[in-house]
Amino acid sequence: MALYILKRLLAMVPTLLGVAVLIFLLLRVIPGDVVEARYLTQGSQFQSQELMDLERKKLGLDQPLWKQFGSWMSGLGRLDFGLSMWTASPITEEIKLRFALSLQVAIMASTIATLLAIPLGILAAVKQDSWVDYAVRVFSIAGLATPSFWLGTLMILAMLIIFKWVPPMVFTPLWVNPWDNLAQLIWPALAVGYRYCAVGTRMMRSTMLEVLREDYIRTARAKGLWLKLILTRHALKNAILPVLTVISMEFAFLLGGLVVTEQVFNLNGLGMLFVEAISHRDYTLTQALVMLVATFFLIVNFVVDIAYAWLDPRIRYR
Amino acid sequence: QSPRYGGELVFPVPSEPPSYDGHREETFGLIHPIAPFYNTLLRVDPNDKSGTKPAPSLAESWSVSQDGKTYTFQLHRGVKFHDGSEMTSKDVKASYDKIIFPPPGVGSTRKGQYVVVESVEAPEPYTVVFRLKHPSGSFIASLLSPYNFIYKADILAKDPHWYETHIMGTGPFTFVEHVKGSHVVGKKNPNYWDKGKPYLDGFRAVFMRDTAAQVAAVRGERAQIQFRGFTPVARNDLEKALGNKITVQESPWDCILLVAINHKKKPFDDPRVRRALTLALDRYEGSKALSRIAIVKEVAGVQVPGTPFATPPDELAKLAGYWRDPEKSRAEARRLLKEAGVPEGFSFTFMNRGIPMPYEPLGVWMIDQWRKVGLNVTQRVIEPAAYFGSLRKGEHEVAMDFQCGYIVEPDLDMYKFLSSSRNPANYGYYEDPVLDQLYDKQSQATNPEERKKIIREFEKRVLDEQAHYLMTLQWHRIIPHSSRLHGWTITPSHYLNNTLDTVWLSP
Amino acid sequence: MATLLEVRNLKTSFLSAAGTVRAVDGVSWDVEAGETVALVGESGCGKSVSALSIMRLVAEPAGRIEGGEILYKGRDLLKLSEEEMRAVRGRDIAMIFQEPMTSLNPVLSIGRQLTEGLEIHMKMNPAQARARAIELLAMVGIPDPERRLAQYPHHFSGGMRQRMMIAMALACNPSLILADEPTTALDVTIQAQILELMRDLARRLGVAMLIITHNLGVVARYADRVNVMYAGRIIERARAGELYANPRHPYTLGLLRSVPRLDEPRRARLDPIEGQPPDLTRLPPGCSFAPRCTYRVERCTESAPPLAALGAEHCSACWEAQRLVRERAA
Amino acid sequence: MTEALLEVHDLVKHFPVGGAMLARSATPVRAVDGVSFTIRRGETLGLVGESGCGKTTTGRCILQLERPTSGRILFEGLDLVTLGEEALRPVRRRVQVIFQDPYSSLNPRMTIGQILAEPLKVHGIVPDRQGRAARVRELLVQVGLLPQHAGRYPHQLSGGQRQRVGIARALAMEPALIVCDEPVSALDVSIQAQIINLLEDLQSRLGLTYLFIAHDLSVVRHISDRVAVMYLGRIVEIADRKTLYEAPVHPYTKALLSAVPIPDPRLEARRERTVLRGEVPSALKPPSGCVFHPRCPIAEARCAAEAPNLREIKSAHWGACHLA
Amino acid sequence: MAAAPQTIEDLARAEARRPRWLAVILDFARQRPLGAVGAAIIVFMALLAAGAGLVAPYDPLANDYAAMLSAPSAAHWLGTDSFGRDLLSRVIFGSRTALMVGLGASLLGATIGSAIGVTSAYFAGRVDLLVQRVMDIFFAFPVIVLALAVVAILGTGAGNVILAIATPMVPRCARVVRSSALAIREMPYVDAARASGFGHARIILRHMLPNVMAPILIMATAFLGEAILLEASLSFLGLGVQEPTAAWGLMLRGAAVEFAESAPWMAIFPGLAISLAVFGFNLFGDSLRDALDPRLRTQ
Ligand SMILES: Nc1ncnc2c1ncn2[C@@H]1O[C@H](COP(=O)(O)OP(=O)(O)OP(=O)(O)O)[C@@H](O)[C@H]1O
Ligand SMILES: Nc1ncnc2c1ncn2[C@@H]1O[C@H](COP(=O)(O)OP(=O)(O)OP(=O)(O)O)[C@@H](O)[C@H]1O
Ligand SMILES: [Mg+2]
Ligand SMILES: [Mg+2]
Repeated sequence: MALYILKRLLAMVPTLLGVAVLIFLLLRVIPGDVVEARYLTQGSQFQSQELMDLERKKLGLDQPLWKQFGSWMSGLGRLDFGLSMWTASPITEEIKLRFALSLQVAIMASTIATLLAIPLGILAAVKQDSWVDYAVRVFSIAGLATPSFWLGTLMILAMLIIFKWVPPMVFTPLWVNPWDNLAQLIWPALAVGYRYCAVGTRMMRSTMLEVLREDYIRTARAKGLWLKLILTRHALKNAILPVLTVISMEFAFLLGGLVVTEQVFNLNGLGMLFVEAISHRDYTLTQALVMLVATFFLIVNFVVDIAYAWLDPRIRYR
Repeated sequence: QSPRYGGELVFPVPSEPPSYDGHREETFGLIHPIAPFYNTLLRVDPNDKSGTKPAPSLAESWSVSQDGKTYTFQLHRGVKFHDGSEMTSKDVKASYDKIIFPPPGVGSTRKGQYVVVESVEAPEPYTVVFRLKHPSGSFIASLLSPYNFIYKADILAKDPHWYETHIMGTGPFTFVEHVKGSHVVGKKNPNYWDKGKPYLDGFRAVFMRDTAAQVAAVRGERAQIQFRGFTPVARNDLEKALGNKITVQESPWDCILLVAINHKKKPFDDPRVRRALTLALDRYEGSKALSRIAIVKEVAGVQVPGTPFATPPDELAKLAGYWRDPEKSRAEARRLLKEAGVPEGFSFTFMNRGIPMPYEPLGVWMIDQWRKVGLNVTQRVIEPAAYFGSLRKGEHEVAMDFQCGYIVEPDLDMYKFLSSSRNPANYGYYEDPVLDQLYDKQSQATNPEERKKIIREFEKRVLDEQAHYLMTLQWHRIIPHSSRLHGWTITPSHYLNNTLDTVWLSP
Repeated sequence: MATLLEVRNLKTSFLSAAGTVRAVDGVSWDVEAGETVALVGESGCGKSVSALSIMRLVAEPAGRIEGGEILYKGRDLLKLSEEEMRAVRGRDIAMIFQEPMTSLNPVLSIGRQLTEGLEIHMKMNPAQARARAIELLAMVGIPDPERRLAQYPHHFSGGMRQRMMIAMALACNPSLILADEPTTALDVTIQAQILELMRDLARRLGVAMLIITHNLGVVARYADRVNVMYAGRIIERARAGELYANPRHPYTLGLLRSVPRLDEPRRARLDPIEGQPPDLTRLPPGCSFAPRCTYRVERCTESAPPLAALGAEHCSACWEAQRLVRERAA
Repeated sequence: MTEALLEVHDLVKHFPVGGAMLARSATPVRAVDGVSFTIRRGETLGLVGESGCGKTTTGRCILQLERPTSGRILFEGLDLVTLGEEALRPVRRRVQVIFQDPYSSLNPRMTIGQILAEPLKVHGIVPDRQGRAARVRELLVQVGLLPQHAGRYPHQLSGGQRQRVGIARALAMEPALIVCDEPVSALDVSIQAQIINLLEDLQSRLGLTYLFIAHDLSVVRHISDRVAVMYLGRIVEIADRKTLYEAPVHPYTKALLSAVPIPDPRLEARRERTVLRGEVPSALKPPSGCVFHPRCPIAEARCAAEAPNLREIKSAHWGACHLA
Repeated sequence: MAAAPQTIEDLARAEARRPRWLAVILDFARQRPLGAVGAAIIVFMALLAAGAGLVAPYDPLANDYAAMLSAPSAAHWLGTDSFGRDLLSRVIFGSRTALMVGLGASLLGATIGSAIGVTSAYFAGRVDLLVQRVMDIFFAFPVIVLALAVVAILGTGAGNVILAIATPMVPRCARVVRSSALAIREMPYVDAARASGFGHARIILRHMLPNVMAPILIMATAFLGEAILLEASLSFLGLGVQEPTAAWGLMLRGAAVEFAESAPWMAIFPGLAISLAVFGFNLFGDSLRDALDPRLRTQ
């Protein structure tokens, strides 16, 4: 088992390396660089090519690509993300608070979603083709169909106009002031949680339907077990795995993909930071963010695999 | 009403400062949260709505020599940096040397603005002397720049980049913290040299990208003001929701979207076609309609309406595209197009920048206007950061351009239109020596009336005869703020008047 | 011997896109206590559905038991409530399924799957149930049963899984086991092991058994009585010896003839039943075997022959049964 | 003696287990572990053995659907193992296959006509369209279907009919050898005989050679001229039909034969059974020595230590048992 | 001979009775009412898009400053936007953009994705391993960065939006198709094709691809809905289709928040249009999956 874990962790390295190469090249293909973004965008009357060249040199952007990549990699090797090209401050510092925020939203949304999705999905599967099933399906498909930025906007407006309530302006970490923190994050968590829940419910329903048709469920019924026991002990454990996958994939996605929701709810999360970093052509920050999200994605994947092995003995010993 | 002490001013800032070095950056994102920590040599009078009146700051007074080439400044005594050391002429010299004569390897954004300066000297601890190469009518205006923070000489000597990542000034507030992605906090500087100020206990600049959230913050009274400006819609909503708890200050805004017509692309090399483009715009109707939904309002020439050198409306109305009769104007546009051999329904691409306000509404408006003279325009929107890079490549046909200043001053405002050999930011890519001559002539004109005349000539050539560039509508700055906020006056620039020393909050 | 289970005129059908499938079309049979009865017939003729109908496990909502009675010790199972029926399943009547690979839950341990029935039906506590589980595994010949309890189905080979299924079926001392093709999926040598085991256990414990298969050889060795099914109906029933010696239905006859046999000299050619088994959604009127039957007369295509007694414990559903007997004797 | 059409020498096929990049090092599944036999032109070789003993893998190696780990496969004197995909193409016409599962061996998206015409077209056997249609009709009739069936899709046919189409497809290529991998196991008892008769008819008419893989010993006896018995990747006994069924030498063959139930209760009641102990071992860790020894009723100490070779016990009767 | 005549007759009869396309549709509608509702929404939307020029009461691009921000009325059923453009007309014309981007992106994504998936499954071994690793990289790569990068490199506009949306779909499609194709590859008919000496291209195109159409179709439908949503999100962020084109996401941009109080209709109707369209595609796609996926078949 330990060997398996080690192997899996090692297998992440080439993928991460691929991600690194991809983002590195991609950024260089995008027109413009951080110097242009800094000096050409403010509508000022004076421009100085000399200054821009100087800045490029300072940032090492005049170096050949392989050298730039090499120094980035050697930094990464030492777990040193370097400095942001835009603000010149350490990237870890840039990311810290935003990561905490995004992570918390992702955790809250997935908690809400999971708690709702599993019972709803089971219910719909067990009552297939009844009105309950239809209601759950319409609810979940509507969740997939509602743009979260629209839903979020409606939520904000409802609070503003009906309750005259405005969310706190800045993100307060949970440990500083739980109340402010929750007051700010619960809404975005709900707005994305709905869609998320819809994804989970659908998956739960369809895998449950599949599992309920399996031979071993028939065996369990032939043994005279109670329906509840069949569902919880025999079916759920088998059906939960794919649900786990989509839930965790969605979770990994939420971490860096909440751009629109963050925009609507005025959250300074990783998603907005992505947009900012790219629009500033802040290569180092964008690269670090991509690596962070990719690593997180792979780790979530890995955790899911471990969970699979834990839930499914067929995979356990390998 | 006499000022009241105390209270924390909270204001959203739509973007976060890239670094803390004012000499290097050029964004309100730096001014709004960072300016309160510093002083400049001179500043624009905080009570002057036109934003053009010089006022003392670190310099108590100044004098100009007869030949207009030597400026001598007397510094305030007893000014202390936040670290307790005293600020002297040495620091002013070091700061301006960094701006004008940066050491090798250190860049300066504004070097180009001070080419006229020959040297900066500090003959005595409280005297600074600027020597110019030749007299300049706009030199004092250039010292009003809100970016020219006075740094400490010792620090600069050790590390010219230190101020990019640190804050240490003489300003009315001292730096407390900057949480990345969240906010900057400043607290009252008890040893501020301008006795009795500041009134506030501190301020909190909160970074909020989303306009709606900024409006909501003011509306929910979590913030008292946003210094950049809100849309007319937001103003109306706020007034409706908050009634007399909100005060609105408005001013023309020293920013404008221009349209660069690439002279290197056919048929835009033909002045008739360019004139048709400007004739097609009904600016007066546009002003009425767009001022309801966008941050633009006045119909303007090359100077912000209402400022000393601006062309009066009636005279402006004589320029092509400013005629009061839109039908006549459009008919002329069609005629010119036909004459130039541009077919009906001719289509071209209009390049716009991917920023919603006010680029998008102006784009929509212009495309609609051009449609009315039989031009079929598709809009190509480029991501903001790549935008000017692509303008510099000159691949566009017609493109939105942008200019914004911290002070209304013809030298600064009209630089944009100089031949591309003189101005790399000329995205029309034309050479017009006549125009360049006119520019230089007005710059050296000492008599304001004469200067006005030359500017008028310049304006007619650039906007009408040659239609090198066309101007859209002047931006319009709208600041609805809490009625509790006092001691702050709107100016045409969102870079100005942000030291916050005069601002106070009533209960 | 007392009749343990009596099925009377059972009808089960399925709704499908192509129409109504009459999977079981009015069959009657019975099992006596301790006896082994076989249900043979080819694929799709309704054997499994018959067994599932008895357990009331026909896949709903597509499948429906449309009529008939299933009397278990005199009680009509079709009239029981779902909860009452649940109590019967596994306790009184147990079932062994064809696919040992898929019929065990892959994520639950062998022990868990064995003990849960005991805990529910026999109200045993976990320790008792565990002891009984060990005993059961030993009984079906799984070595080292204690260690095996903690293992999972995928650790078991096909034969062991089927033994595990048998152990599960035997757990609550049922009086009847329905074994639906218990060995079809297994290897020849393992098949023999399992069948011998089942026979021994049934004898030893006095459990009645319904063996469902399409293998006539298996039936010959293990069944007391045989029901032959064709297209949802029973077309012949007899004691095993009698059936093989004197088949009284052309289908049974054809079946016996068409398979090559090791005990007989190799024939130059096999004697197949020509034609295809019928489509259950569109059964011809009359005898469903008629289109393939060499004894066919006009009457066969008009009305379906009833299952009529032809002698002691021998019934056949053929209008021409007598002629068949005569011609075979000739 | 007629010439050998196919010679298999020391065929070995190992499958790596795991599959992930890093897991390659584990011990492989030894699906086929040194199999040799010969099939003469026009004869049928039956291959029996229990599930997982490597019958299918042997067949697939002959068809070059799997590339053997080692060994030689001589078809008409040509070693297929050495040939590249291009060079194999003409050979593929001559070696065809019929699969066990009639449901999945036909492409559900093609009509029967298309399925049968495709090889004719690709290999240029019948270049023109009309000619192909005629040939398809001919093939259909040959396997006992009607020409109209050409327009049908596989799902519109019954299992037996589909298996006939499978046979027709093999015939379309005019092969010399057909590998029949359990061609009747999935069919109903009453249909099996139809297909077996058809295969026999075709063989006598077209001079085909069959490798007939099955686990049903009675069927194998019926159709084969010679029979090979496989156990765990190896051939344990090979002989002509009569000898093998009447005088088997290998204990495994004996056990297999005794395990086959006979549809006659009276006989069954009298019959002695050799019920083997234990389970079929896994090809991942085959037992030492004679792979059959853990289940063998007559095994001795020697059997666990030393693997017996396949030797000619009597003339043309080969067995792999120390004690035979 | 073997095939008795009555079987053939049977088949002939069965063929004669085979349901025609109308019957198939009715059948689907009867068995899957939700799917039918979805299909109806899609058809309605397609008709609107096709006949937009005929149905729309106004020119969707015509600014009318006299009618700026007017509330729904008889003249403008859904009201007007901040340029006085008729919202109903813009919503109707917006369906064109939505369908075009949706269809374009899902076709592109599904085509490339399935080509990669099937080929990778067919060749298996090293090729498959390599393709999988590359797909892993794309999976781990944040979607938003991909989309941002595509737009930043190529600029905005419908064509590039299609590309931006299709790009992240490719690896997802490839993964799903690959897993189905792996099963298909093990099918004896593929072996039969290989044994018949057919070329790789023929086997992939004729024998494997048609048999993974079901998952591809299901996925393409799901993608369609998702693409419409993504298009709206990108437009909302200013990275999508550009003014003055009528597009739903674009109509929400700014308007959703800025005018939500003074002119709520501007935000409500395009939002509803998006939801309804995506809802329709998902309903239909779901039912399609139920209908096509034999494992989920109820009857
Ligand atoms: N869930 C179902 N839906 C529709 N038809 C069904 C269903 N289950 C069984 N059938 C049909 O009922 C008929 C009888 O099926 P059954 O499973 O009883 O056959 P069987 O005799 O057990 O065959 P086998 O030997 O293949 O197991 C078949 O024609 C089958 O198609
Ligand atoms: N592609 C493969 N990868 C790994 N192992 C394989 C593969 N194909 C076959 N095997 C293994 O090789 C061994 C022989 O398999 P094969 O299919 O040849 O057996 P068989 O005799 O045909 O069995 P059956 O009677 O079940 O068809 C088995 O243990 C099987 O698990
Ligand atoms: Mg069955
Ligand atoms: Mg096989």
